[in-house]
Order: sequence, then structure tokens, then C-alpha cells
Amino acid sequence: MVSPLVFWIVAGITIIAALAVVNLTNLIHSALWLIVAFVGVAITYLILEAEFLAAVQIIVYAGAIAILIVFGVMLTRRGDIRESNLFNNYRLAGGLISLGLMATIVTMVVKTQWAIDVAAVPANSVGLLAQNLLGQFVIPFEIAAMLLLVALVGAIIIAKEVRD
Amino acid sequence: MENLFVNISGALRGWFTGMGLPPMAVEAIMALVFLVAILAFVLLNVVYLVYLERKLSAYMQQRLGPNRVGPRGLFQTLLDVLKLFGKEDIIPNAADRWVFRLAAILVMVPAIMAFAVVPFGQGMIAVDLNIGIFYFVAVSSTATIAFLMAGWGSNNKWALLGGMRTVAQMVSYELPMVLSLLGVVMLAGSLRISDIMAAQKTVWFVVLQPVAFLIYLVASTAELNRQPFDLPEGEQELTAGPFTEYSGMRYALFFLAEYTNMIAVSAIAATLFLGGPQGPWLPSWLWFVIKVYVMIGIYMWFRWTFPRIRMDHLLAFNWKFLVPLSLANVLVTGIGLEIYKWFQTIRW
Amino acid sequence: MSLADDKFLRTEELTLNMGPQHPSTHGVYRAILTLDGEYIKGMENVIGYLHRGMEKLAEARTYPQFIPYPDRLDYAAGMLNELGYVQAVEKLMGIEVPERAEYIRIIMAELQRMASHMVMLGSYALDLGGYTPWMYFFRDREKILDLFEMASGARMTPCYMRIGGVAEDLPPEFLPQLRKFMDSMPASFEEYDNIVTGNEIFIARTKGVGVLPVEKLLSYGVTGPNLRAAGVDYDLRKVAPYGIYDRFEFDVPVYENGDCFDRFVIRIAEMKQSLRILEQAIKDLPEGPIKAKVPRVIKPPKGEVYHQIEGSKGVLGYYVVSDETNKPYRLHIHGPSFINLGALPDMCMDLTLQDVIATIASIDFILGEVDR
Amino acid sequence: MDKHMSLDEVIAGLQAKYPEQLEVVEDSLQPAVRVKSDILLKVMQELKEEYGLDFLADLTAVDLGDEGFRAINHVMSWKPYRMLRVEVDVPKNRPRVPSLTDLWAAANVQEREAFDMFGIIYEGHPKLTRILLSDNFEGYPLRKDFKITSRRK
Amino acid sequence: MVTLNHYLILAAILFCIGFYGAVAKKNAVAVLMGIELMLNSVNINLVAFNRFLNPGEMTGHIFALMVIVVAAAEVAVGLALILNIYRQRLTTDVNDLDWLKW
Repeated sequence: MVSPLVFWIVAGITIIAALAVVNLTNLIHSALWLIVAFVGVAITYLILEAEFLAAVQIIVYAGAIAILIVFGVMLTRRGDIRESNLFNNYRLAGGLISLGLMATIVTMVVKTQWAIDVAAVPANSVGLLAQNLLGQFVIPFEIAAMLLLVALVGAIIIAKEVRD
Repeated sequence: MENLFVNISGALRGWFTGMGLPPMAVEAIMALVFLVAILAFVLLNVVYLVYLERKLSAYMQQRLGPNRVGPRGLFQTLLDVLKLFGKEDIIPNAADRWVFRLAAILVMVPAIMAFAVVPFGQGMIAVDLNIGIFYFVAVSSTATIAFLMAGWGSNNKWALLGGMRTVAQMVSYELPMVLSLLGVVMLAGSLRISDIMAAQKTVWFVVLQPVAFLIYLVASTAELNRQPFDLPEGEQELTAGPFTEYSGMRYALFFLAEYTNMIAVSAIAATLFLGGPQGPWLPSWLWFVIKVYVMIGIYMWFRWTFPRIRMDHLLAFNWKFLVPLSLANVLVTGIGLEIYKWFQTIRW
Repeated sequence: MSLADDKFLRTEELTLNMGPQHPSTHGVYRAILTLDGEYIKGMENVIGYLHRGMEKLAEARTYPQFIPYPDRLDYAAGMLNELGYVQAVEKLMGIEVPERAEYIRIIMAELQRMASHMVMLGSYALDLGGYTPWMYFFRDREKILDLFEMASGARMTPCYMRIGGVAEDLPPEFLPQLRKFMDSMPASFEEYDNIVTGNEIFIARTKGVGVLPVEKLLSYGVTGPNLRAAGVDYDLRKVAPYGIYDRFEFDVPVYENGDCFDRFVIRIAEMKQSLRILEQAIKDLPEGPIKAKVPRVIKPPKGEVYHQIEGSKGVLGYYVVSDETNKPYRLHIHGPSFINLGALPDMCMDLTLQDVIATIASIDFILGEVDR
Repeated sequence: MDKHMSLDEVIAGLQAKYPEQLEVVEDSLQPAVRVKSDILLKVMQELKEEYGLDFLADLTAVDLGDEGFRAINHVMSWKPYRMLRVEVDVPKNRPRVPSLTDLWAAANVQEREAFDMFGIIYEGHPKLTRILLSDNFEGYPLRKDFKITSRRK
Repeated sequence: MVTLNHYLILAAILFCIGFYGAVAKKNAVAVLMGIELMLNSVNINLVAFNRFLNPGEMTGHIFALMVIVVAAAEVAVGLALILNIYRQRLTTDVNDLDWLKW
């Protein structure tokens, strides 16, 4: 078990990064902080002994973030990049709602009694994951694959230049 | 000789434990020791890789190469590094300062991190993760961001174009690279580096997976941004791509990262396809270094032979050729594995 | 604005200043590019950074004093530029050049043509990112420059031609050295083929890139290898032989597509023809004087002449107006690079940024000649 | 019309058509005609389209001192090789010549250069700006009355 | 000692920040970022539940993987939509996307 200190540090960094993502007005900086948040989440997975997921988190989100930045650059070159990520009129309402939501979830979480299982994580967790994915969960797996394919095709069709 | 470094590390560990430190502290110190050892190995190699690159290119181009500083120019790179230290560190006024500064440092992080799973010899892996090779893939995929940060942070159109190209190139070549590694993983039946090494006791995977090896070679050249895939940098087109505005040590860091990445990628190739640190007569770590240098030699040979490919050709080559080929390779490997299993059942 | 009347795609264009300080502009040349992504939607040449007022300078120099100046025009082809100038003056004065001098001029001109082509070929490969071919071409160019040094004392700016002949006779070790160079070339040609023209990436990057229809090329006044690569058989050495070019047997290589690849390989083919001319020139090289009898002070009769020669980059013309003094009244230099560069924006339209680099290098201009 | 006729025939043909505005330059080393600027475009178009002299070899100008400028155009054909000089006298106080850019794209840069050096205005040129000299350069350096200001103080 | 509650609360905080971003931001790309944060917090929940309630099986991990796949698909399509909208309207401001026909 990893020291609790690591968790506190990682959790703190992740939350700060997430706040920065939302509050900064430069889209690129937001995207860069988003990477920090994602890496924080990946380390959280590591603490939870989910190495495979941690690696997936990094590989999927790091690539996606780069693309996000590119989009940010492409789509905001027209104006001032420092003002590219402003708030809309729902800032106050959104803030209040999310605070309320958080309060609700936290109270719910604290009040619930969980049936904690103290067993250790199996050594060959990756192998187990693979067997599960291609055994018991093969249909969701295939559907996910199909979904990705459809999303790929759909994205290409939508983003394709419209010529008349 | 064989266990030289393993013994050193064992002795260190014993020494630290003997000092009465708690096990966790010993682990932390040992991790630090490994890190320092890897850094030392990498930096030393990079300095002489630059020298090797220059000498090799000189021989290919019928020149002499560096031959003034020290015997046969051996100290040329050291002096170059010193010179870069002495240079003014220029940050453009309009640059995004923190992004600009951080990019030069961040570019080194994935390069160094990848070495955590590199087996420098028998029993010489810093961390033998059970997702070993996947860890390498994940870490190296983050390198894109540093390039993009450099390109964007410089506030320079050439740099931005270079950064955009980097994203397009590295994200798309990631795919065939991972898929080519998949063939090896299927044969070994594990992501763990030591398992993959053990699976190559008799036959190297380059024999069983020649197509995967070639795909890996091409895709990793693209990942390294080296000729013929050095479009992000493309001196003749984008002056220096994302590095256009960098100077002094920050520029040197990008260079350092490029060569560090080259060692890492070569090390992974040597591990996955060339049997890793295994071979007769010589100590395992020496074998490993030899194999890594063979791979590095190939990359350098590429660089000094090919002209630069064009952006649209680059992407078309990836999506229309490499990716389908690597998918087919995975398929063929799977079928081959099944046939092999079936043969084994009927033999018994 | 309603959406209905603006249906077509809107994308943003990026204006990019390529140069004056850029690795691929071959000197201080600037192109203002309008990019849509990586595609060129507009291009404008900005030149003049190297302007030295050579035509004005000529009006303050005597005729022989001007001979070193053409060297600095197209500094990759000094001999050819001088040849054009001295022949123009000779034409104006009606001077007959001795046989031996004519042959030496041919030798120098063809060597210079090869050297100039090697610069282009080498830097072209370099501009496409191939470092090694560049060294191969420059290795061979070095041998030519050594020959020039032997004959004239200088490598790039020889100042070797004189009105009425050449400055010095060939030194005795010149011809054996030239022989050696010529014997070494066939192997070099094979190497060029192996490392550049046979390379898949090179072919993919140059085939079909930077093409202009022939009519447009002619309208732009493009000459030299760039025009011949597009299938037009115009070579002044054949069409209107100057000097003694009518005595030599050689072919004019003509290609069909006029793309960057053809512009590249046609120069290699021309080098082979230059070798043929050299071969014959060495064989027939007569003994005799190397300089005609010219008056001590050169004062051409009143008149004007426009003289053209086939330079390495196209037709190089000198328009000389004399007012019977010892200085030209007006000297106009028609540099092929200047004219060829005019066609560049049209060639680059709708190509990618990388193709622009390839096209710029393929039309082979030297800024010294563009700006004068 | 025969596009390969000899230069003498070309000149004769032109002279017959424009007896007033065109004269043949005597005692010239190379064949040359001098035309008035109002028929320049027509003559050039005929040379290009009817007589086959369809390649603009060179375009420049000469300062004749007090008499004004002379715009010099060389047109040529390659096969057979013929070259004809077409001169236009331009008055000093009103240096205007019709532009040849519609006939030959090659005229574009060369006319800009002549404008840059002599200040001759080519009417109908799409973008007649300085090309070699900097935009804020004063004067036209190839004019004979141009004084070079000393750089040393 | 770090318990399940810690992870759940961390996830809750991340989720609310993401929600705030998704609701209160002008730029469509930023809205996507907020949604990504929310999806990530859900994944933390899934993995934490898996680790603390049923470490012997990988169900939570598999759910998390599915979420990542869906998130990837969503980002791809979302970005394509944003790109296309930008081409039509030259804006990525969600407030401006109030027209009902293309």
C-alpha cells in the first residue's frame, strides 16, 4: 500500500489542475492544465493498483489533449488567445449548482456504509482483465470497438470539407 | 563480469539496509540510485552519439568530420555543450513564457521515463512492471505535448506549423508502432519485459515477426522525428520547427531529448526483437549495448541517406499502408499462433 | 450576413513571411505566402535585398574594368557571365577572337555550366532534406573549381575572359587534370542516380510538382533547362550558335513534364552533354595566340548591341550602348534568374509549403543575378 | 501569314502598314525599328501573333539625356532564330509607355525594374511599384541626371 | 489511511469542477474539457469501487475502459462538430450556436 501522503499530494494537484482548467481564460493553458489533471488521475489509478488503466489513461488522454490544443489554436487564432476561454452568463448559476451537487454527493458518500473487501489485488491483473474483456464482457468489448469505428467514420464525415 | 552491475546494486542495497533504514526508505534511495545510473548512462551515450552521428555522416559524405578538439575530435561534443551553456538564453517577448520554458524541460521527461522498463542486462531492469511494454508506449505518447508546447509557446508561425505537424505525425505513427509491438506481445503472451526476454531464449522475435520489426523501424523513425520523417523540424522548410526560437541550453535540451529518445527506442527494439541482453560469450549488458548501437546505426544510416518525405505522403503512407499492414500482421500472428497450438496438440 | 448567401467553406488564411532570412531561399529573397493550412493560396516575390546597382556602376567603369563585375552576378557561374559580356563588346567592336582562345572559352564555359548545375543539384537535394547527395555534388564541383583556380587563380570569381580572348594560356598541368576529372564523372553520374534520382521519396516529392503549361512558361520568358524540361527544344547553342558552338556535336536534352523531377534530371543530362563538348574541345584545341589584337583603350564605335548566350540558368543577355567613349553609355543585364523567378508564384499556386521549397530550388535562381 | 519569314520581310511588312508612325533604325548592328508609343501595343501584338516573333527577350530603357528616354524591347523567335529591337521614344516630362504585360507575363518584372530605375510609367501594368530598390528610395538611379549622394559625411 | 470515501470525495470534487466548466464556459472546446473532467471523475469512482469493494474481479476496470472508449468517441465527434460549426460561423462560442437550421 502506498503512503497516504502520496494520495493527498496527487489529489491536491489534480484538484488544483482541474480548477485551473476551468478558471483560466487562455484556452491553451486550460488544455495544458487538463494534462496535469489527467496525469493526476492516472497516478490515482496507480495508487489504486490499476496500472493498465493508468497507462490507458495517459495514452488516450495525452494524445487527445494534443489534438485539443491544436483545435484550440486553430479555432481561436482570430481573436486574442488570452481571452479565448471566457465564462458565459451561467457562471454564477453553474457555480452554485455544482457546489450544491458537491455538497449532496459528499453527504451521501459519508453517510453510506460500504461493504469493504480487504482482499489483495490479484498479481496478474492485466491477464485477468484481458480474460474478462474477451470472455465474459466480449459483447460490450465488440460494441465499444464498433462504437469507435462509427465515431471515426462519423467524425471524418462531419469534419470533411463541405463542397457544393 | 556478467553480474557486475547487479552485484553493485545488491551491495548498495545491503549497505543501506545495514544502516538501519526502513525498507521504504531503502526502496526510495535505490530508485534514486537507478535514476542516477540511467541518467549517467544516457548522458554519456548522448554525448558520444552526437559525435558518432557526425563521424558517421562524415564517412558517408566523404568528409573527415570533427577532428580538431582532442584526439580524432573526441571532445568536440563536450566543447559544443560547453558553448551552449555559455550562450544567452533568449525568450521572445511575445512568447508564452511559462509554456516556452516548460516545454524544453518537459521534452526530457518522457524520454528519461521510458528507461524505467529498459533491461540493460540480465536482471538489470529498474522496474519490471507487469504492463512493461505498455508503459513504454504510454510514456512515449506524451512526448507530443512538449513539442506542441514549444511550437505554440514560441509565438512564431514557423514554430506553430512545426508543432502542428508534430501532432499529426506523432499521433498517427503511434498507431502502427503499438500494433507492431502487439505481434511480439501475442507471441510472448505477456506485457512484462522480462517475460518477453525469456520468450526469446531460442529464437529472436525479429525472425518470427519480421514484418512487425520493419513496421516498428519505420514508425519509430517517425516517432523520433528523424529523417526521412523529420518534418516537424524540417530545417529547409520550417527553419527549425518548434525549436526555432530556442537558444543555448534550452535548445540543447531538445537535442538531448532527441538522442535520448533514440536510445530508448533502440533499446526497446533490441529488447523486443533482438533478444534483449542475451547472447553468448560476452556479458549480457555488453550484448545489450551492442544491439542498441546496431539499431542506432540503422537510424543514422536512414538519416544520412533519405531526403525528407512530404506531409501528405507521410500521412497517406501511415494510414493507407502501415496501419493496414500492421493490422494484417496482428491477424496473421493470431492465426499462426492457433496453428502452432494445434500442431502441438496433435504431436502429443 | 445570412447563412444562405455564404454557403461555401470558410477557412482562415495564414500570411507567412518566408525570408529574407530563411534556409531555403538561397540568399536574401523573401516570399510572402498566404497559406490555407499547408496549401499556398497566394505568393508574392520580394527581391532587391542584394541590389548593388551594377548597371549604374558599369557607366562609371571602362569596358575592361567591368569584366570582374559579371562574376558577381550569378556567382555560381562566373565564367559564363563574363563570356556573355566580352562577346557583347566584341560584337560591338567587330573583334575576331583567335582559335585557341575560342576553344579555351568553350572549355571554361562548359566546365562552368557543369559547376553551376552541380550547385543547383546539390542544394536541391539538400532542400529536400537529403544531406549526403549535397556533399557528392559539391565534391565534384570542387574539382572544377580547382581547375579554374589553376587557370585563372580564382575559384568562384575567375575574371578570366578578356575582350578579344582570355587572360592567360592554360597551364601545362591543366589538361591532364581536366582529363582526370572527365574520367571520374561517369562513376559520379552513377552515384547521383543511386542516391537521388532513384530514391522513392525523392521521386514522390518532385514528380508532378511545380508544373506550368508551356505557353505560360514562354509567356513568362522562362528559358534554359527550366524551359527544356517542359518539352521546348530551345537552346541558343543550337538555335543561334555563338562563339564556335556550331563546330561541336552535342544533343540538347529535352524532357516532357516540366515538373521538378524533370528540371532536376535535365541538368544531369546537360552535364553529360557538356562532357561531350569538352571531349571534342580538348581534342581539337589548337596552338596559337590567346588574345586578339585590340586597341589599348577600348572605345567601341557608336552603336548598341544585344547579345545573348545560353547561360547555365537560361538565356543571359547583355544590352550594351556605346557613345564612343571608353565607358559604356548604358549596360543592361538580362539575368535569367530574374525572369525565371517571375514565374515562380504561378508555379507554386495550390502546392503545399514543402512543394514550394522544392519548386524554389528547382528553378535554380541566384540572388546575385536577380538583384544585380 | 508566314510565321517564319525573314526579318527584312517583317520590317517591310510593318513599314507598309504603319508608314507614319514607324521608322527603321539605320546603321544599326542589329535590326531595329522605332515606333511611336501609341501604336506600340498594336505592333507588338502583330509581331507576336502574325509574324511569329513571340518571345519577349528583353525589356529595358535608355536615358538619352535631354531628348528623353527610349524604351527598348527585344522580341525574338527561336526557330528560325530572329531578333528584332523595337524602340519607343519617351518624352522626359511625361514618361509614359503602354505596358506589354497583357502580351507577355515576362514584361511584368522587367517593366517594374525599368520603372524602378528610370521612372518610366508603364500604363496598364497591374502593379507598378519599386522592385529592386527600397520603397522609400528617392529618385531614379539610372537616369543620367541622378546624383549619387555621398554616404560619408 | 486512505479509504474509499477519500476517492469518492475526490471524484465528486472533480465532477463538480467539470460540471461547472461545462456549464459556465463560452468556448465549445472548453465545454468538451469540462465533460472530460466529469468522465474522469466517474472513472475514479469505478476504479475505487473495484479496488475497495471487489478487488478480486476486474469489473470496475472494464467499466472504466468502456467509459474511456466512449469518451474518446465523444471527443472525436464533438471536435468534428466544433470544427464544422466554426467553418460555418467562425465562432466556437456556445452562446452563438442558437440557430436551428444549418
